[in-house]
Amino acid sequence: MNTLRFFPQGASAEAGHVDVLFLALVAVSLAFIGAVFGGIVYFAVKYRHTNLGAERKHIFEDRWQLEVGLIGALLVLSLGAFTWAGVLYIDIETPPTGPTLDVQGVAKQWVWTFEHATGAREINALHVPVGQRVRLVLTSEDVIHSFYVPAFRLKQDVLPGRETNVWFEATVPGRYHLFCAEYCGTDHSAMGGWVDVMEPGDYARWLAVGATGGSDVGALGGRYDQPTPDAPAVALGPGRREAPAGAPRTEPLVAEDASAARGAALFASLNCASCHRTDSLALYPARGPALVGVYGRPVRLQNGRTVLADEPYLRESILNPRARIVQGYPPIMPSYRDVLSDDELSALVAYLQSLGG
Amino acid sequence: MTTTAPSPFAPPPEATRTTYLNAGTGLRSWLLTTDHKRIAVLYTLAITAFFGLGGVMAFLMRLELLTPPSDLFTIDTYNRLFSAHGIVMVWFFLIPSIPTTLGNFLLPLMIGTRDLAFPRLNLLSFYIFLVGGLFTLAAVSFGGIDTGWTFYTPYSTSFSQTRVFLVVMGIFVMGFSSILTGLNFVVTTHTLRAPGMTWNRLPLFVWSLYATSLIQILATPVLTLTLVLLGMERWFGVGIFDPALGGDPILFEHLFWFYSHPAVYIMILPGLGVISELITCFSRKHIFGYNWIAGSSLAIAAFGFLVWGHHMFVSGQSVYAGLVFSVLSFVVAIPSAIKVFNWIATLYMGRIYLRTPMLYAFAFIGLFVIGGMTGLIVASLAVDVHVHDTYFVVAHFHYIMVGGMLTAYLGGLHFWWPKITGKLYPEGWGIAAAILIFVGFNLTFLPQFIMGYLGMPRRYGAYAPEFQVYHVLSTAGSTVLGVAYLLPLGYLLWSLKYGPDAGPNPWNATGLEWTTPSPPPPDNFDEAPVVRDMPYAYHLEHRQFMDPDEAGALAAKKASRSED
Amino acid sequence: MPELATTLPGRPAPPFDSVGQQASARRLGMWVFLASETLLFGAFFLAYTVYRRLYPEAWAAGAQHDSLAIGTALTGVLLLSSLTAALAVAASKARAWRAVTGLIAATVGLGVFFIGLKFYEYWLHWQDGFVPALHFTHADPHLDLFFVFYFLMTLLHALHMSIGIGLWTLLGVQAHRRRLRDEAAVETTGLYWHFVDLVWLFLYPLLYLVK
Amino acid sequence: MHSDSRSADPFGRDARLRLYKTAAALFALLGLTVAVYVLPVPAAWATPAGLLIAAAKAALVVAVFMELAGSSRLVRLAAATGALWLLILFALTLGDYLSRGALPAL
Ligand code: HEA
Ligand code: HEA
Ligand code: HEC
Ligand code: CUA
Ligand SMILES: [Cu+2]
Repeated sequence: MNTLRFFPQGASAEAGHVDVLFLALVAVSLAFIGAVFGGIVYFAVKYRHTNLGAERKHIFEDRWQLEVGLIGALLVLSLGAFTWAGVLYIDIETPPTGPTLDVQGVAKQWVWTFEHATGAREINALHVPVGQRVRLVLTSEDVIHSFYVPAFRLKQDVLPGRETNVWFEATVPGRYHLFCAEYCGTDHSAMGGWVDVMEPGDYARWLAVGATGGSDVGALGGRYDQPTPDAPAVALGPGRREAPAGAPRTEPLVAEDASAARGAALFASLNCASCHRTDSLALYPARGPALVGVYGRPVRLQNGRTVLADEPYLRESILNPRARIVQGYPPIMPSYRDVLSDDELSALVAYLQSLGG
Repeated sequence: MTTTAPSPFAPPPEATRTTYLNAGTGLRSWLLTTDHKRIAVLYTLAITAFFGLGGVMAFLMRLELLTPPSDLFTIDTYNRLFSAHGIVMVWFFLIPSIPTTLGNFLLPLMIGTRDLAFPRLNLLSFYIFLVGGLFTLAAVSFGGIDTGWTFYTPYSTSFSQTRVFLVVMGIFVMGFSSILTGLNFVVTTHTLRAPGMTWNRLPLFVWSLYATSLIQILATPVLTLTLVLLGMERWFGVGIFDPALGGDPILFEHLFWFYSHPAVYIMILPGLGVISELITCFSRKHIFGYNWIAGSSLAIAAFGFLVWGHHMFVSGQSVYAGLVFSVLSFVVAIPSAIKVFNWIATLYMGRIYLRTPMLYAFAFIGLFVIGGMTGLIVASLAVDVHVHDTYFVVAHFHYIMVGGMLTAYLGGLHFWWPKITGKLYPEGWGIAAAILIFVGFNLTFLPQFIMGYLGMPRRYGAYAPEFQVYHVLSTAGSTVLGVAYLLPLGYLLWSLKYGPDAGPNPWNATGLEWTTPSPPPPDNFDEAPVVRDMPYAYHLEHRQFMDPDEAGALAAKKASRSED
Repeated sequence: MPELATTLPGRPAPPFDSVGQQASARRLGMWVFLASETLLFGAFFLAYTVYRRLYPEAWAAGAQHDSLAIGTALTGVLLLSSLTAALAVAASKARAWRAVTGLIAATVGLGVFFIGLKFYEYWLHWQDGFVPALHFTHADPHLDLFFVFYFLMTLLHALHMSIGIGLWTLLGVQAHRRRLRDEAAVETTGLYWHFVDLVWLFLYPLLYLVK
Repeated sequence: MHSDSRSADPFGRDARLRLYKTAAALFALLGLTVAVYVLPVPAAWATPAGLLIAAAKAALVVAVFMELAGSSRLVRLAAATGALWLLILFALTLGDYLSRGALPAL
């Protein structure tokens, strides 16, 4: 199934340029490496101490002209390589002049979410039309991630608290790896998916029908097995954001099971515990309030009011944490709106309810 | 093998001399010693242990990476493994490696003095190092750390649930050891040179230690401060680097790499110095371009401070800064190129002896050039956008750090082993191990270049199946490598008991350290040395032959030639 | 005073051949150490600069909670202690041990006063509720950041001061007993003390004089 | 090698006077700092002026109290290196911030 590759596929306008530069650098490097290895082996044989016949008219003092000449030559060569690479880099980093297709991207621990101009959203998958300049507006909700598509020879760190743009133009339809390239915690190696480069017509159809694509929520498994095209795909259609909270969605992500046990598993896999302690042994203060016994407890808010931590409050805290901030804590909890299905949310809340109290 | 014919180079039979080894007995005399030679031995034991630890972790990682899913360990365990591997190898093995062992042992001997300028400070450095190391070990054992050796924020400050604080404290403590050692070396080199040991007669190894020390003194405090801020942020939940609280993670990257790029030159310069010594000795020829090699060490130390941003080309740093850091990275490569050129020129018309240390020197040059040239490839902006944080980078730095520095360390250890212990190691085993290490090394890390360019990201405990072939090759290689590293451990220990006596100067080498008996007396020299010659006068007639056997064989050969 | 510096009495410690050589090694060692310290504090100043320029309002607001009077008094105390330290060094070179003892005592006294005043100021901030980690409400993270820098920078400085006070005390006792084990130590401690003073000279405008 | 180029008694009248004068200058500069701060100068100047005066004070401390002026070349080199490296740290880091517009220009 996997043909052995020595060289990656290229599927963007820049890929070819980067490859040519890379191969040129490799060639120069090989020349130097060859010269050095060759020189060592040749001299080691020729001037081996047992080889008495070799001429050894010792030269003790080197000439500065030799060293300066070497420095000069290497400087010229280096500046050449630098200039080539620099120009290409500027090319990659400069915003294109023409119109672009804009896609918003949000990275959070171990999930990529993309939102198209139409409002279509997808998780761990990105659909783009071929031959069109795409601008990705990227941000992170927690730590630093890095958007990496090897076939595009494109990588960009995605930082929390700021927007970062990247541009690319896909040239070959197909399905390519999307990786997270900056270490971001437990499931860093699972934080990936696929970029689908489609013919413009297909792309338009895909947008209209209700996007099909990414099949799983990052942490929950199956990341590198390429889904067969006709595998049941998940609809995260346009306008999901507008769906009233609590309204049942047509295609749930996972089979229905709202037990607290499943909530506990989610709590672990979504790494809630990175902020919320469920024990009191940690060495350092937690970043978020302890959730043991939170259900049914009055909670003092930042604005001085007090609310009862009932079920709607817990739901809101998870979906829209900034709506009501607990006193004494920074507003850093990310929203899980785009990550959790309703069932998963219910499971989480059930789990929280089950935590003592 | 060698019939013990009296050799002109063997020491005269003597009543048991007082050496630094037998000058005092008992644990106390070792643990409270201020003798730089004994402290060097203590360091050697400590860093060997740390290397073994880091190596075992590397091997476990390689086993995990045999198959695409994370099946041998959980992904959390894998993350802890590579973090601990990087941290232990960088701070507790490679940075102290040559300076604190060979450097500590040889610096006073080479410049002809009794000890370092501040002997008690030297012992203190060792204990600081040990405390830092044990701290880190404890943290790694109880919970571990999963941030990678780079501690990028806000992951390390706000998200990781592991023992970040303890590990950071360990490295913080170790940093003082590094600074104090550097300070001690600099002051020693300036104030304690023997009469006649002018700067242009200084051994090149001393030059490289001097340059290394400058980096340790000027870069480490920035790491110290950065780790303090990180620890404070983590402990107190204040937002120095966390954007959620107004902090700036890119500032962390700047501060971290301001230290950590120069630190990679802490990790290579001493090795470059060792190689300069080995090449000239086993070519029996004066080193080519002494001034240039000495000067290039200083140039690397200075320019090395100007390129740190090449680790941040895709971090969100400005494009202009990227350009500046990239061009300077090319410039900093030139002093390294000068060294390589002068070494090769030294071989030219030499009289080359392929002894174990020389094999290591050759391996070093080759692997360092591969690592260095790929360093230039990753310094090329547009290419780095693709290969940053892939196995291409992993291969780059293992070529330099393992293929380069570790090889230089082994080469130096073999070269000075007779001086340190007074015993000869078995040459045949030495050559076999050197070759095996070279083969195993390349098998381990060459495939990583290919999969890196294919797009295999680093710090992945689970990966896409198409990369598996290369991972399997790499793991196979690391098995060979692991076995190969055990060989020197075995035969060097063996030689302590069974090795033949070395005599003061088994290589007939130049340099003050060879003028005193092996192992040296506690005060290094029986008579205060005075230097009258140029360094590396291997061209002089009396430096020509390495040992009597060889002299005899050559004479016979010559004779038989002239006959026909 | 006949022969000085060149022929200090006493014997050099092991690796050195003469006391003069030893003294110049000490001096060089301390300066090299201070170069290292420059980078330690320098990195802190760099971080300060970045956040200050990012959040100038928060900085101005934060500095309003500092007392100009206390800041200036602290600076004055330190300058005075620098003078006494410099005099102590000069006196030690002249081997005027009585004067050395007195001047070191003055230096220690001023140093302790500085720390005391500093902690009084911390106490004021504590009352106002600005202590990082204890009081932060996260209502204004940028203001919090100012106080993080304020506290950490002054604490790091105070830590250095305390080490200096410790060293002086040791030397003072030895000088009092006329049994100074290492006379060059007065000079190197003086260098260290002046450097710590110098750091404060920059902290003062950066933490107190912000508008 | 030794820094006793400055003749005579290190704790004599002249030597002490020199230190007193330096201290006086330092206090004068401290007064100037406060004056600049409380007088109605533009707010933007307050810190730069404060820093400038601090630099002057630091120069005095280093040159006289720390005796850099009369020290060996080597010692002066060590001091200069510290300062130069600090400059590198600042220049290249702030260069990044300023050139991507992440900080308001100075
Ligand atoms: C001992 C350690 C060591 C050394 C000496 C070097 C040396 C160099 N390194 Fe390397 N590097 C690391 C250890 C080291 N590196 C580590 C650990 C990382 C990863 C950190 C992490 O993210 O975890 C890294 C990462 C790294 C990166 C970032 C990659 C990325 O993350 O995207 C870059 C980019 O420029 C780089 C460049 C260089 C360069 C230009 C040199 C140069 O100094 C090399 C100079 C040598 C030569 C060039 C060879 C000899 C010359 C010739 C034979 C003549 C030909 C020369 C010319 C044409 C000029 N290194
Ligand atoms: C000095 C530095 C050094 C050294 C020597 C090594 C040595 C090795 N390293 Fe390491 N490595 C790093 C520094 C180093 N590494 C760093 C800095 C990172 C980055 C970490 C990060 O991302 O944060 C890294 C990351 C790294 C990775 C990437 C992990 C990832 O990104 O997912 C891999 C993968 O193959 C690897 C492999 C190896 C191997 C196979 C060796 C082999 O050479 C090891 C061979 C040795 C042995 C197998 C041990 C043999 C000896 C014994 C068994 C005897 C033991 C007993 C006693 C002596 C008491 N290393
Ligand atoms: C980045 C850190 C972070 C993560 C990850 C995080 N939280 Fe939070 N959470 C917070 C903080 C900080 C608060 C308090 C401030 C607020 O109300 O937003 C909070 C508040 C809450 C509250 C309200 C608690 C109370 O006492 O009123 C609930 C419920 C909650 N989180 C659940 C979760 C769940 C479930 C997850 C995982 C799916 C999660 N959190 C992940 C930081 C986090
Ligand atoms: Cu997200 Cu790595
Ligand atoms: Cu680097």
